[in-house]
Amino acid sequence: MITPQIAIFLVLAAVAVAGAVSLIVQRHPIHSALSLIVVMVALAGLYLLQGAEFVAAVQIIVYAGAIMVLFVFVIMLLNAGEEERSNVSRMARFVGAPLGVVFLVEVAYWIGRATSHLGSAPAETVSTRDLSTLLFREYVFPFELTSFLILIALLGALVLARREESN
Amino acid sequence: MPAYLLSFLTFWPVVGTLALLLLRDDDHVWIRRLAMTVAVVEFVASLLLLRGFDLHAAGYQLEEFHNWIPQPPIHYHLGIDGLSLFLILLTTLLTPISILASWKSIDQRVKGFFICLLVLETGVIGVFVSLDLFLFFLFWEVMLIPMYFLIGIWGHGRRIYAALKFVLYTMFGSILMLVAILWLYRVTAVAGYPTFDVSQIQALLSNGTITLPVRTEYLLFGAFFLAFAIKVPLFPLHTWLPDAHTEAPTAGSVMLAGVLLKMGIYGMLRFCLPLFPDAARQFAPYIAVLAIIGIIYGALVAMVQVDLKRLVAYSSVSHLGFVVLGIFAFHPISIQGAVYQMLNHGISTGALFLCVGMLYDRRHTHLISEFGGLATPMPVLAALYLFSCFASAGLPMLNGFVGEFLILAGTFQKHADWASWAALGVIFSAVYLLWSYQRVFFGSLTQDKNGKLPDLDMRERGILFVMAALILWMGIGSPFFTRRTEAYTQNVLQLMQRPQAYNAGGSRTNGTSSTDLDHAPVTPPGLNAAAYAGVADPVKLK
Amino acid sequence: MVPTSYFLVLSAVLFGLGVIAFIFKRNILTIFMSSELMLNAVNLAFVSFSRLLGQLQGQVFVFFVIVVAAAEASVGLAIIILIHRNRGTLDVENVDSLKD
Amino acid sequence: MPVLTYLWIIPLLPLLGAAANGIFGVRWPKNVISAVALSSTTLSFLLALEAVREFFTLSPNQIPWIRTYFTWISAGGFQADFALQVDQLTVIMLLVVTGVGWLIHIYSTGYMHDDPGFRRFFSYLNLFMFFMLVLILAANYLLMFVGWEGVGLCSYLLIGFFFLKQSATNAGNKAFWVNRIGDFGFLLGLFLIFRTFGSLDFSIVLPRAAGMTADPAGQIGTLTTIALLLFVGAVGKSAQLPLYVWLPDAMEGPTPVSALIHAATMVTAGVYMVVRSHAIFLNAPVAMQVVGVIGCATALFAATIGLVQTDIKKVLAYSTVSQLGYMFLACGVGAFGAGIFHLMTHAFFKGLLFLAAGSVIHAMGGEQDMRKMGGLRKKIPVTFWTMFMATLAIAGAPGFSGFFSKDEILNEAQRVSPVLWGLGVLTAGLTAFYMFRLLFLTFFGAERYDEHHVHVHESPKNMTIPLIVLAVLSVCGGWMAAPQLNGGVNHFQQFLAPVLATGAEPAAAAAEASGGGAEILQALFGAPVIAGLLGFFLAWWFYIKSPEAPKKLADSLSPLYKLFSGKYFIDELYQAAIVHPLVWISDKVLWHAVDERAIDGTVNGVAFVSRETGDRVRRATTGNIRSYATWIVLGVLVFTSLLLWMVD
Amino acid sequence: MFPPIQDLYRIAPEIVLCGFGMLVMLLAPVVSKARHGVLAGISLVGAALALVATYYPARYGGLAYSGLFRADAFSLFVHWIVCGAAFLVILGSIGYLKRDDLDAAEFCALILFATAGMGVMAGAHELLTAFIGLEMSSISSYILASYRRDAPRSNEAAMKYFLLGSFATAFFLYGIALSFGATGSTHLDLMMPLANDSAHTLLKIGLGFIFIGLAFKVAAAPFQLWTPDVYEGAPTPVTALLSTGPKAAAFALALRIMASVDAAAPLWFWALWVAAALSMFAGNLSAIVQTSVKRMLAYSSIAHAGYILVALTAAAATDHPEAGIAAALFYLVGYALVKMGAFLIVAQLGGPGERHVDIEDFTGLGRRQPAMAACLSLFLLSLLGLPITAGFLGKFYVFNAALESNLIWLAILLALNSVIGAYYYLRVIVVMYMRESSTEIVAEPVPWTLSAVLWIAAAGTVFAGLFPARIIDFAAKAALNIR
Repeated sequence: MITPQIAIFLVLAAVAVAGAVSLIVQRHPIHSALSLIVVMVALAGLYLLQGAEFVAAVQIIVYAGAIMVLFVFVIMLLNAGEEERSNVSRMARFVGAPLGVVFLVEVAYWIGRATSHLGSAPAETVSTRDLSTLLFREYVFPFELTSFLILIALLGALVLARREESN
Repeated sequence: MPAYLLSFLTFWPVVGTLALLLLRDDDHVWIRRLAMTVAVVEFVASLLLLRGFDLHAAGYQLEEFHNWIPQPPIHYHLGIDGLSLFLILLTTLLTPISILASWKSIDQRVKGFFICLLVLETGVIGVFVSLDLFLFFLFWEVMLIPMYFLIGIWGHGRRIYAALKFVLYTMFGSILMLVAILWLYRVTAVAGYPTFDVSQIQALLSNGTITLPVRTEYLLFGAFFLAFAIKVPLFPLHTWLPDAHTEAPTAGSVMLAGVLLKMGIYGMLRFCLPLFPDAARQFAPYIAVLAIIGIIYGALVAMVQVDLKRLVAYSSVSHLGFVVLGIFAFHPISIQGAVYQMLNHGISTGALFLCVGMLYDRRHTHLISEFGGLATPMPVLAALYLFSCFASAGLPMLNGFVGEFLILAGTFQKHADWASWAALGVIFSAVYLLWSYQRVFFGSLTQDKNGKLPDLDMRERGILFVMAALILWMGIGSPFFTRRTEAYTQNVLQLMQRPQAYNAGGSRTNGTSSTDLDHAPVTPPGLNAAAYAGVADPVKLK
Repeated sequence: MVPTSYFLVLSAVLFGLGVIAFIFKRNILTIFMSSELMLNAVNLAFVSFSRLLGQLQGQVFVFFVIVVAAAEASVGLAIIILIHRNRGTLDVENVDSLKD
Repeated sequence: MPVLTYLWIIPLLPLLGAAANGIFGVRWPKNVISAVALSSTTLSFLLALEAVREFFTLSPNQIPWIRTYFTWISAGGFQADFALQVDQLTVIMLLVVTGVGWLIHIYSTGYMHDDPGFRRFFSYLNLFMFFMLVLILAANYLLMFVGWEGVGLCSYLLIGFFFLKQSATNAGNKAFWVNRIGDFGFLLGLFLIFRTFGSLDFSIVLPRAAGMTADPAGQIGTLTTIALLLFVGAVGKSAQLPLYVWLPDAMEGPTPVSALIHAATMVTAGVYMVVRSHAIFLNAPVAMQVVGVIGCATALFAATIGLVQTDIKKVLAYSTVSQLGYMFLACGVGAFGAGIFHLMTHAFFKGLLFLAAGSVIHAMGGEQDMRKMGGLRKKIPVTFWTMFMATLAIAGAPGFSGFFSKDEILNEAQRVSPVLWGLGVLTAGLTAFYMFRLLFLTFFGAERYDEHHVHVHESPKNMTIPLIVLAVLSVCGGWMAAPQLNGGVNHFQQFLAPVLATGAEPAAAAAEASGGGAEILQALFGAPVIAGLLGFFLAWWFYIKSPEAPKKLADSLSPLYKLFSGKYFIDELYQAAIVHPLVWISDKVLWHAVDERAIDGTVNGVAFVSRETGDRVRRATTGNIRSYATWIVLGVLVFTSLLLWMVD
Repeated sequence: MFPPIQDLYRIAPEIVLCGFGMLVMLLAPVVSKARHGVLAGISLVGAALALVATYYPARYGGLAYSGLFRADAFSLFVHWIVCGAAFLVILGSIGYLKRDDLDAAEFCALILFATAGMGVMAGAHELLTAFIGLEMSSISSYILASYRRDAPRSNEAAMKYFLLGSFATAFFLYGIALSFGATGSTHLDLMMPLANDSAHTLLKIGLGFIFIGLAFKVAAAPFQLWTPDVYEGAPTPVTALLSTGPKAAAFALALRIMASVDAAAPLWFWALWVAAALSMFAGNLSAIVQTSVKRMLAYSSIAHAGYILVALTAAAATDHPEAGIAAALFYLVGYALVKMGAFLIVAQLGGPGERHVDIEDFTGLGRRQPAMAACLSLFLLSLLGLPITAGFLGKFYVFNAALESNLIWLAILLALNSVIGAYYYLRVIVVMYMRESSTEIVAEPVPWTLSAVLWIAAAGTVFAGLFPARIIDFAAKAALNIR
């Protein structure tokens, strides 16, 4: 029986999958990037559907907003052109891609089979307060670590992307 | 008797190398002198062993025992018996001889050469005095490296190939031996007496505290034996030997033939027989066949060699076939003979290699066809070479005969057919030695440059006279040696008796005192935990 | 309500598509996007499990994953820029001088 | 009993002589060297005489006189001592060896005088004396084997004495190798003796062997096996069929060597050994038959070859083989005493023949081909006459030493087998023929050498005196064993009787027979004599009366002649059937195919395969991350499948 | 319920590392480029202080931050390895950085951050924390790998490492998600499958994916393909770090999961077995045919990962994994010392721009630079597993563990591989000592810092090879303490 939620889910899922497939089949990186953004937005919808409002927001703001913008920016910066279709790596083409499909089917099958009877969980909206408590109490250690992670990323970008002074 | 004589003997050469390191690289004279001094001191010190050796004691003597690594329990346990006594003396004797033989022929990287030689001596002596399996293995492997360098750096033509072959062959065997050593350790650990100590393991086996299931014993025996058989070398594992010998410098060949090959025999006698007597008995016929093939095959192939050193190398295959045969006849006479023949081979083949080396020093070739008629310019070398040839061919009153005779006589008592086949080697040894001798020394000079070759100088004469004197002494005064190995022989045969012989069907004795590691299926725990938990025993960790 | 397994299967499918994309694409940037897609799929799984189990941790994890993804993106894009600067190409097929 | 107590002095003296000359004699002048060598042998001979004198003072229960000096080998229940023993048999051998040896040493000082290897020669010769003495004095089989191998060594050294000559060194090698084949049997025999009797001492083994029940006729039991194995050794050392091939070649050595080693002493060691072991042989009927047949066959076989040889030493060599055959024939028929007796007389006359031949060669300046001699009778009279005596002795002229020994053997043989006897007689005729052929060709007829180049001269005193001494012995050496001369008593047999007591029945029977049917014996004596006369006349006919006859005969009997002169092509046969295949197999099959291809090929193949595999494996690292990712996915699939499907 | 002060003690080494990392980072713009050596010195002090700071977690062992982190003997042991590695790499690369004109400050800071990440991995007791630690070390490594900005090969290595790293990370993360779903927790000690039918399957897939992520990090076959490329392309001191620290940390994490999560060991057993066997063969066989020493060493590190995996398999095969864990830890110590030393020697001998890293370039090294050649020989012999080196004892313990768990065949495969390995290690020694060089390569002076590192590594190798008692005792203690 298709409830509205399921209908919404199906639509969003279809969009997400379509976006992912589009990522694959698009030849220009900018199109791929846009496809990915579509997926992300669809996913944000799905988060909302599960009551994870805060995560959905972060998904849109940080992921789709910041990270993907960075991507697009780089694509533009590098003036990346269309991908060639000829596959030099026959390994990837004739073995890798089919294997990927097999992998997809297998994982989806097993996960589907294992969880098919779980049923659905109640959609209770998570309070951002609880979330932040968890984040800053129990997970304060990894949280602090992420700050160093970002520091490292900063440092990396600094080290790698800067031009030599002599040049 | 100094309390730490064995330790001293083992590590004194290394101390010597440290002193060598202090010398300048190009100070060849003093490097040689110092190395020689170290080796001579070592030899003199090793003579003390004779004084402190008790002829009649059955077990190990001059033992040293210290804790070394607590987990797993590894001890610094040294000791000698009749078997190792003379092997040590042989080593300490051949080292100064080798140094003397390399006095002039080594003029490149002199320091490194003598360091390698001395480290080699340490390794070899360590092998002979170690009574802890771990320690034994350690020295066994340590010895490889200096030999590798000796062949690889100071060798001839295809030296690199030969050196690599030598190491890889040996490693192949020894690494499996390491697995077997640990396996044996596991067996003792499961029984509640974890130890690597040879004498302890022997005791555990002898009093039945641990029994090895048939299959386990076979596998363990196989792993040990393979390592030793490669070292000996037993046909068909011998092909590293001709290459190694041919390419090695004289000193390397002397040490290789003189003592390194003996390590294989030593291992068989020290480990294969007392620890795995049933497997040894079971496989003895096959091993004997290989040994006999080796005897005849080695001799025949030696006969047609065109390279003098290769010829001597193949003759080693033949001679050591006798030794292996003697061991696996399990007769007190043949084992005595085998022990004695090891020493003989070290001396007589060593002498042959020295002679060949002296030829090489003059002509820089080993090819028989390059020589001919050398008896005219070099009568002294010709005489001493012939003497060594006859020693090697087992002429009575020279050393080779005593060993061969005892081996064959002892073997014959139990296996007349083995001895009969093996005795064919007596014929062939005369053939290849005398034929090659004829081609090298007899006849008129075939090449002009051979005519002006100088005969031996005093150093070379001294070396060969020492060897000749030993050959003669060992040929006439053999009881001096055999009296000291008698107790060992009795002991090893004694150890081969087990109190309770289990049935040959290999039924597994129950309880934890036995583990058949091979039968236990490799099963992850938790899934088949019940079947699994019974076998594994935790390491006792602090 | 939507059964959790739907979400999980979707997450698996998206992850699989990410894998396929990773193998299939030639442009370094797109390949990198594929791995971002995989991370997104994981996030979906986290959120779904979080709801299923009634535990908030899952959402916290999503948080961390996003941060990590951001960090990776900045470093990764820097590397990609370097590659482009030194080789003038973004095609992985041409970036294979290290091999055998 | 100073000498008997310190018996070791007798062999040691020559050893010291050898060592002194060998090690220190480099700068010594020749007279010092010869003095050292001679004095050691002379002393040794004198001491041997003294030992014999002392021996006669021993009471019978002191015989055998055994002295143990030190333990040579002792291991795991096996013990072999350096122990010497003297009994009647030893005494005879001792006298023969030291005596003949001494004479030949003297002779050699003259013969080898101009040779650059003078020192080496005497060193070897002394060494030989040492080993030979050890061989005969040994009180156990192992020490005997020492001497046995030792004389083989000296034989090798002396045959190859002229080492610049390829043929000489070849001959030396051949001698040693063939002897080794014999020694192989000997060694196995020793092992079996030890296994059977638990010892190698004569004093233990032989009485026990005598006390054992004999192997039934026609069966090969332990004793027979022992006997046969020992006989293999004897065959090698004493140059019997089929291992005789080395002895003719051994003539490459200097002639005194041929006389001492390859005629008088060493080659008879096989006989000595068989006689020494007679207790074993007597209980091994099959072995006895084998010994007899081989001996007889060898005697005839070698004689036929001797008929057509042209090299003076080769004739003598084949003659030696033939005579040794006689000795084994004697042993085979149980007449061990006769065998030893013939050994002794043979030592005299064959030693003499060789020395005389040496003298001839010396006179001819090294020429050995009889066809290039002739008419030397007048020029070297001493040599001629002594050689003539020896020829008469070997041909079995009545009254000469060879007559008695040979007739005794044939007599015994006749009692065992008429066939053996008949062949023996035939051999006697052939012997007479080829010996007189030699004599006639050398000393009679036309001078066929080039007088301008060869200055025939008589040898110096130190060579002729030994000739004369030996000639006397050749003539008289047999008288003591002649019952006809000693009132029916065979002193020689009587003397040996204690040693051979265990197997004395045939001998005793012979003595009985000689007492009983003298007439028949007379008739039997006749046959060999007649055969000898026939041989003599034939030789006279062919080589004095009508010198062209041999050629005609050779032409008319071409195949036979070729067979004889080609020595039955045995050497060629061995070469083709054994030597070449062995070398070929060793070289092509064992070395190149098995060692290099199969074994080393496997080893190197493993390395090659590892490298190739490595090369394949590393190609997975294409440098393309897409393929890497593919591998990862593959791994993921495999591992997850492993977990999902297998682990449960 | 703010975390207690002891929690800070328990992460003292990480605090020191991050603190010094930031300090160096901050000082970098201030200090003139010529004096960046000072910053390297400061970093060195940082690494050393981190080592010293392990006193605190040792003193105040236990769980920290609501069970996310655990200070115990095990994490202590791994900390020593990674901090020691960092110290030696920094010390050893000072000369390299100066020679190749690379910025020391950021380099050192990144190493310190990476090490902090590894430390987190070593002590992590919760999967997400471990993941963050993993990412810290990984991202630093990506940057370090491309530190030679102008060298295309360096970029390429970084690109490959980065892309495949993030690929594998995704698997790792997915594994965490699935495990989380199956158990309701990511705390290692709480990860029991929930009482529903789906949990088992999910846990299987989840742990499988986690395994894959870790196998990628330790360069186990068939996830090893990136290793040779990255190791070859990265600046050699970075390779030295990559082949030691992160590997040790990843192994530590794997061990921790195996020991703490009940379901992990049996599930992973076969995977470990296969991965061990494949890694040994893939590494050794490929190494045989290499012509570059650097790449050969890279392949060799795959093989060594295989050896360590044998120890892990042994640990997974039994209810008493102590022997296997202790063996792995001991092996890691010996391996880290030796591999570090070998790579640093290659870095030095490669010369500016690392041009001379082919085996042929080492010809005659025994004469040109005897000390370097001797050190390298020692390291190679240790890798080969010859006695009196740490490598031998490491192998010995691994064998012992394998046999204790009845892994006869794996032990025999290990034995065979040791022989294969001998071939290519000895080949280097061959060219160094047994061939005469045809082309003369000018020997550069060896900076004293590098000499010091090599001395430490060599002495440590021999010391651990002769007197392993203390190390193995501590490893055994760590193994017991892991849970």
